[in-house]
Amino acid sequence: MSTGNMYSQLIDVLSFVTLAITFSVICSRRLRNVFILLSLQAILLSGITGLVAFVSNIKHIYFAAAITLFVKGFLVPAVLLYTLRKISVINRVESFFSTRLNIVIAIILMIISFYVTEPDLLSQNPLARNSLPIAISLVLLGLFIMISRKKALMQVVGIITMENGLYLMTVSTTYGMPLLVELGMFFDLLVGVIIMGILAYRINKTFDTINTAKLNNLKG
Amino acid sequence: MIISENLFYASILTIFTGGLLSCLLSRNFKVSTFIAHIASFAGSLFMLALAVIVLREGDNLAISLFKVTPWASLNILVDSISAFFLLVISLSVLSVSIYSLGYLKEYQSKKAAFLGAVFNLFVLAMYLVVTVDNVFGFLLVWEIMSVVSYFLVITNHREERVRRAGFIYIVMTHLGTVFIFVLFFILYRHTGSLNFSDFQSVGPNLAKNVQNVIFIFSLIGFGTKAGIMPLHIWLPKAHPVAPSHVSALMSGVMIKTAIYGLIRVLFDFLAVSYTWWGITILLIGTFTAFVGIVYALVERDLKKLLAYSSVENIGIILASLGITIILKRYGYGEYAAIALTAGMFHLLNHSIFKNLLFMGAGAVLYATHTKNIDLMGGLIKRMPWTALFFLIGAMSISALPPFNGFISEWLLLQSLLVLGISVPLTSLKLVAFLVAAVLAFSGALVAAAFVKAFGLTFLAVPRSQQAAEAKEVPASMLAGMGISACFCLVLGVLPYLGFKVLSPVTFKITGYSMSTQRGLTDIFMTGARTGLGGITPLAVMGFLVILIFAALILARVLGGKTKTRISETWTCGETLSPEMEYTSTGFSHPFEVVFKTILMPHRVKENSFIVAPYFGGIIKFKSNIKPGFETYLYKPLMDLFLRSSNQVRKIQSGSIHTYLSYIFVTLVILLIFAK
Amino acid sequence: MGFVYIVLHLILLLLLAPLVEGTIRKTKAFWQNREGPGLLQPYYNLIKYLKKDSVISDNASWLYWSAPYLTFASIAAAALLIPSVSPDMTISFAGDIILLCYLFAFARFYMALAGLDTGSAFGGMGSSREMFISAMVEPVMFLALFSIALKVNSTDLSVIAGATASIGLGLMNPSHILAMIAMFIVSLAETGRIPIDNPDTHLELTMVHEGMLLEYSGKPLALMQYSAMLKQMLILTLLGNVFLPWGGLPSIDYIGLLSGSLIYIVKIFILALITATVEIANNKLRIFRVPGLLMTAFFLAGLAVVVQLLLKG
Amino acid sequence: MLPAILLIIPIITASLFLFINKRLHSAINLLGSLAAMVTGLYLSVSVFVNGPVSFASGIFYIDILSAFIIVIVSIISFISTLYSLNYMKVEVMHGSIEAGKMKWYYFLLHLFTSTMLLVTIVNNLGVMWVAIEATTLASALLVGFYNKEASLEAAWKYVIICTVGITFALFGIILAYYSSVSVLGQSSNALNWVALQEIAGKLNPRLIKLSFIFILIGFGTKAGLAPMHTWLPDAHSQAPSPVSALLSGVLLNTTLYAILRFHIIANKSVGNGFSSNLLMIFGLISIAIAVPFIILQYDFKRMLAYSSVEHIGIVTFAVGLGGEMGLFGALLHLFNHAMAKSLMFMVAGNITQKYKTKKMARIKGVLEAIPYTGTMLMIGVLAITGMPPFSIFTSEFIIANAGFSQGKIIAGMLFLGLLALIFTGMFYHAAKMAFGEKPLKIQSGETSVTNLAAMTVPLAFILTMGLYVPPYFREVLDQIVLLLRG
Repeated sequence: MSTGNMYSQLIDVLSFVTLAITFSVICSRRLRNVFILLSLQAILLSGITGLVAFVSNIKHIYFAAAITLFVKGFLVPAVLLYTLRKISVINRVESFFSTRLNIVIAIILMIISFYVTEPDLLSQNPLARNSLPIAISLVLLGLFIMISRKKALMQVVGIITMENGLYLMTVSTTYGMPLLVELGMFFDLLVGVIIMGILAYRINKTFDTINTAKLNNLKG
Repeated sequence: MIISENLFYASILTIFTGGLLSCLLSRNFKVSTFIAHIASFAGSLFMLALAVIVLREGDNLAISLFKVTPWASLNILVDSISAFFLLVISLSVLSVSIYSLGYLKEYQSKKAAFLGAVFNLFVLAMYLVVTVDNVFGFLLVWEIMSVVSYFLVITNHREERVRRAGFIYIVMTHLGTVFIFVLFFILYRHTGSLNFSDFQSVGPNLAKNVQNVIFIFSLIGFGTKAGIMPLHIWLPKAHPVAPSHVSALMSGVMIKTAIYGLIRVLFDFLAVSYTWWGITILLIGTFTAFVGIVYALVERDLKKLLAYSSVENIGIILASLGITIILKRYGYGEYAAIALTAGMFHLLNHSIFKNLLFMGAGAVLYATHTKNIDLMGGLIKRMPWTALFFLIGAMSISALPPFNGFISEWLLLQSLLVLGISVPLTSLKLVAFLVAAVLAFSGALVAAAFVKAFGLTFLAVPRSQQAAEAKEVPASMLAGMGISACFCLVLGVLPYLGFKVLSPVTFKITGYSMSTQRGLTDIFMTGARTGLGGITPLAVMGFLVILIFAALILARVLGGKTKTRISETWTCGETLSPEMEYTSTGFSHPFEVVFKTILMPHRVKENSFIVAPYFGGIIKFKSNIKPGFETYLYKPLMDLFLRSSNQVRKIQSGSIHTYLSYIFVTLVILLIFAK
Repeated sequence: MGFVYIVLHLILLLLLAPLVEGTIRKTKAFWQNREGPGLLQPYYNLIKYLKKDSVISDNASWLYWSAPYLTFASIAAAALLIPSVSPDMTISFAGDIILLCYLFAFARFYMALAGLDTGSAFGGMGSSREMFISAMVEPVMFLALFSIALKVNSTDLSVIAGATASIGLGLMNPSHILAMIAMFIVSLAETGRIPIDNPDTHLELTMVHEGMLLEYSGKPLALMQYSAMLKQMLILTLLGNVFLPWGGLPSIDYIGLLSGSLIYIVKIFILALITATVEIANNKLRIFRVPGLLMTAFFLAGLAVVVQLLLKG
Repeated sequence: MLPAILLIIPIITASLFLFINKRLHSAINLLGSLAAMVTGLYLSVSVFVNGPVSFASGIFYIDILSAFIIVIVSIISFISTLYSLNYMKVEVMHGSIEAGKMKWYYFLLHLFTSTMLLVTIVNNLGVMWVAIEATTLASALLVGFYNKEASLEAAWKYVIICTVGITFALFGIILAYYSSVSVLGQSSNALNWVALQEIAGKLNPRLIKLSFIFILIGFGTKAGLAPMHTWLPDAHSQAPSPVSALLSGVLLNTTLYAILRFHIIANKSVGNGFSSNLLMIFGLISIAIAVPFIILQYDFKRMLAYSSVEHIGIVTFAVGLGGEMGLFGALLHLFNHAMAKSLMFMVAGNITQKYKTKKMARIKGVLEAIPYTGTMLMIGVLAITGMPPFSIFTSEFIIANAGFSQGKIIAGMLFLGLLALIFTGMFYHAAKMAFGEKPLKIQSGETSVTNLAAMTVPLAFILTMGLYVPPYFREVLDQIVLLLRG
């Protein structure tokens, strides 16, 4: 068993754990737990990143790992937890479906992800055999979270999960995107957050609520 | 070739410039309408000359006008079929343009100028529709014709009814056009060309199904425009609300362009390969003719009556096309030529007398400001010329000798007989005779309808103030009607002129023509002759005139000189008041009863008594005809469509979760299916 | 020479028409156990009317006074088309059975308009009913005539008459009989006889033809009535010469003409007797029952066509 | 240098608004957009004449297709800014917008323009993605500019749904990058579309297939393809009319441009008509979905928005059909739709300002109240529903013809039938608005001359292009078709 193979197996295992965390996010009933799980997932991702950096010996990936650890592992969950406490919503995940159905759908989605990538799409890349299906799973599950959960905060969780999927993908398959694109993406993320913030602020002012379920006046 | 090309350009340019000038000079409506209609008159003269040249010389005129993109160009080809239709249109436009000069005084405003401009555009579009030689050009001008006529229809757009009629019109015609699009594209697929010239006789090379699809689509597509039942519903709505000179052109010629299309596709392109096409068209035509006239008969609105009558006439034309196809399929080219002549001659005749009648209706409208027959009466004394012309129109459309309608009716019945005698299938023979009976029945109903239309409009005592105060219309309007009336008589007495014009067309399509000799005797003495019999209209006319004088002389000789005293009409001792006269409703009541399955009449009588049942008070009477096709065909379809649309609209629920789930589901489905 | 024969033919018809009417009236009177007016009474009536001054409604227009002449002319023109004594004594080049039908329609058209012209409700009613009944009659008439035309492959009346005459008794196949019955019903309707119309009354509920003529007097009335008689004569001739060929239509020579005329006149008067008898044996139908009767006739005529087609193979 | 200048002019103009006096707004606005348009047109023409331009070590790359889109962007942007002048003034007068916020409006408007231009001139698909996301962000605040409930809701949905969509697109781009890297190695031009197009044959077809699905869904969301179009009617109807014109007329086109670029690669790599079929299906669905919404619509601008969904569907369908005719038709349609739709939104702007409502049931007698706008309403509606002799008729004709000529009879029939139904719906509403008597309280008279001036530009294109496509224009399209077919 070569070392490369060992690393790749390690990455596989870690990726699966990432996926498992998202599953637990879907199962959780408390918002607080969800945020903690997100943090955990980010730490794992950062670990994977570090591993990839180690294996590929590309320096700037370490940097990415650090940033991920800091931003996604601590900052974002902290902000979310802060917001949760601040707007004092009831600490419950409200879903349109029952937990059982949620899990069933999630499993189906995972199966689909694996199904569509079979047989081994990324066979040339030893590091990322399973990361493609897992990344697709994460993206789909993230969107599923956005759809099935009523709370606005859970929509943010969904987006972050999708982001994590993308991140896993870039890191494990292509060692990140070209610098210019990365920078652009960060810039977009930043501006996007600002703009969403502005809009949320205005919506809160106009509607007296931030509950997205109430935003359904425009029909037909 | 050079002359005809120049004539073509001259005509197009004249009409177009006239319209443009009319728009520019819209401040002075008198000048601008004058320019517009003189231009259309002159342009039509050029077109008429062109048509005659092409028909006489047999030289096709081909012009390449312009090219938009590699697949979209506009070519002109005037062959005998086009030339015949050009002739039909130009004859109509000639009289209608003159008529419009006076008629537009109704619209004494800026509107009149635009009306003139749009009218010219409409005329132009019609000319181009029958001459364009490629798919893009045809669809282009075809749609322009629809749109422009829509704007003409809704001239009085302040009335809700008018807007509704216009809308139904444009929607129906547009939906019909879709079928035309499809059939041309299918032809393109199989020929690789968009030029009509390359479609010629392509039919036999196509698969059976393709041919049948093209046939069905052309029937639906052009049938909508022509107004075959049950696609006719726009026609009795749109034609009455349009200004009368426009209704005259729409009813008289625009719906004929659909016949042109049908002939092009069925005969020229497909070279009719199947007998069942002919049978289908024959049956649809007969049905259309019969039901159309039944509706016309009970109509109170003069223009609506005329519109329904147009439906009937389209049915007759279609029936003769059907006969042509059947006969041609069985190899009786000579007989097919008779049937085709019947149809085409009827087309020409109908365009003339329907113009005349609509112009007459317009004149009545101009003088009385009403279209309701029940509010007219006694106009023959107030508007003698209009009455005379309308009478001629009514007689022509009722197929009475010696007017032109009779000739085509005669030919039609003859061709049906020929069909009944010649084809080898007994069932088909039976159909022929049945159709003959139904068409004869319709013919009698037409006479009844026009006795009603003329009698109640022009005769007896005025039933309303407006009718009593009516005055004769301006000379230009009378001139327009007069021209058409003359055509009616001339073509009725000397139908050879019409056959002569038609012979290149029938020859092109069937390989035979009705009469090909020339000479004075032919013109005057050969009316029409088929294998079964013949008529000489000039002789009939002559005998009629002689016998009228004979009657005068006979009465004078036998009875001596007598005096005539004027007195009141006898009404059992009462004084005659308009209320006592027979109304339109009363006149058509027997028909309403007999055709109640078709018409579904609904009558309500409410008596309100003052003292007791024997002392009557006010009696209210309401009667209306249920529009069967709309109630039982269009409305349910429409409702179904709207209801399902409303269901579909629920997908836009406003919930962002739902929206995201659409994306989600789409993605998942794609991922699964694309594997 | 041909022209003279045609004029002779017309004069014969014109002369005989009132006599046929007189015969029918006389026969009816006989069946009704009445004395009745003399056979020549219609002639006296016509002459009397012609000599009288006429009164015209003040509402009437030129159409009103021109209608009798136009009606008469068109019926007389129709008379020129129907062979009476000999098939050659017509202007067959000018038209055929279709023209014949449309000449009748011409007359009807004007009569109906004239009925409307005075503004009287009776006239309107008459016109409406006339157009109504004639519309029902038209398809029957065409089918019946077409079944004959089908037999001889021509719509030309002289050809039809000649052919039927030469076939003689061989003509009497089922198709022909059916067509004849249909045509007889048509003739009742076209001539305004019971059970469809009552020529004898001015009663509001029953009149059709008379309703339209109600306002006429003097010369115009005479012409109108004369036209009606002539039309009746023509229809009977049609029945006699197209549907009943016995005796044949001889060629044009003096003996032929004489015998032909004799046979023709006998046939017409027999038909007149039958018409009168049928009329007396029936009741006037309600107007809305008329379509039923004519529908029956239509089926008969249709059947005639079917049988004819089958026979012809 | 020119591409950079083109990009920078709107940015500079935008930032100027943050500093300058209110009185100078109009002048700067006009000057800036005029300069941008002139540069854009000049640049495009030079590309048409001299061939592709590459700049800044291959990051910027303008070929004839980009140049074509730049033409559309710059013309419509100019029209929209011109129209904004008076339109926004009236909005301020009506009190819908605070006067102080006007500088933000212009700032965002020009910024928006620059992001759209950026999309068209970059070579790198990653950067293109960034630019497309930037267009969302720049326009989101414009959509919510009225700050009313409805517009905020629309903006929120716009941002969220488009962001989700665009995330998918990024995923697709990563996949493409991966497969490209495995051929080209780790190089910065592994995402350059020129490079990608060259090596398209060597890319892993299954990966590209997957990638195309994600990109189609992702950018399709942004382009307004059904069923991902749900945000579009909200956003396009709630934005101020000049912005709606930009959103519908241009923004959709630029995103579609991205899909088009990817389609070429996918088509080469996967082959088998995979991407073509997908595009055709999505195109038809988009057309179909617009039908009920247009027919049963109550809001004028929403109707126009759905019509945009329809037209994007048409272009997508045509691109999917491919072939010389299909692509030619698609490009022509892209241009024609941009013109017609921007005209329609400006018409809608005039009408809504006059009647102070977007509810079509309350709008009557436009022809009497504002005759010129009314005329343009009728022309616009006829044009946008594909009636001759206006430009869209020609392009739709070509597209339908392409469908039939490729034997896609059923698809072609569906296409024509659906278009006819849409015609029914739109014409019904338009005729109801245009005709009839105007309400008494409405005074007749046009809103302003600048509005009409802005409207005449697209009007001129609509009127002439139906019967006359200039030869050089045709040649440009031919060349693009050649480029697209590879």
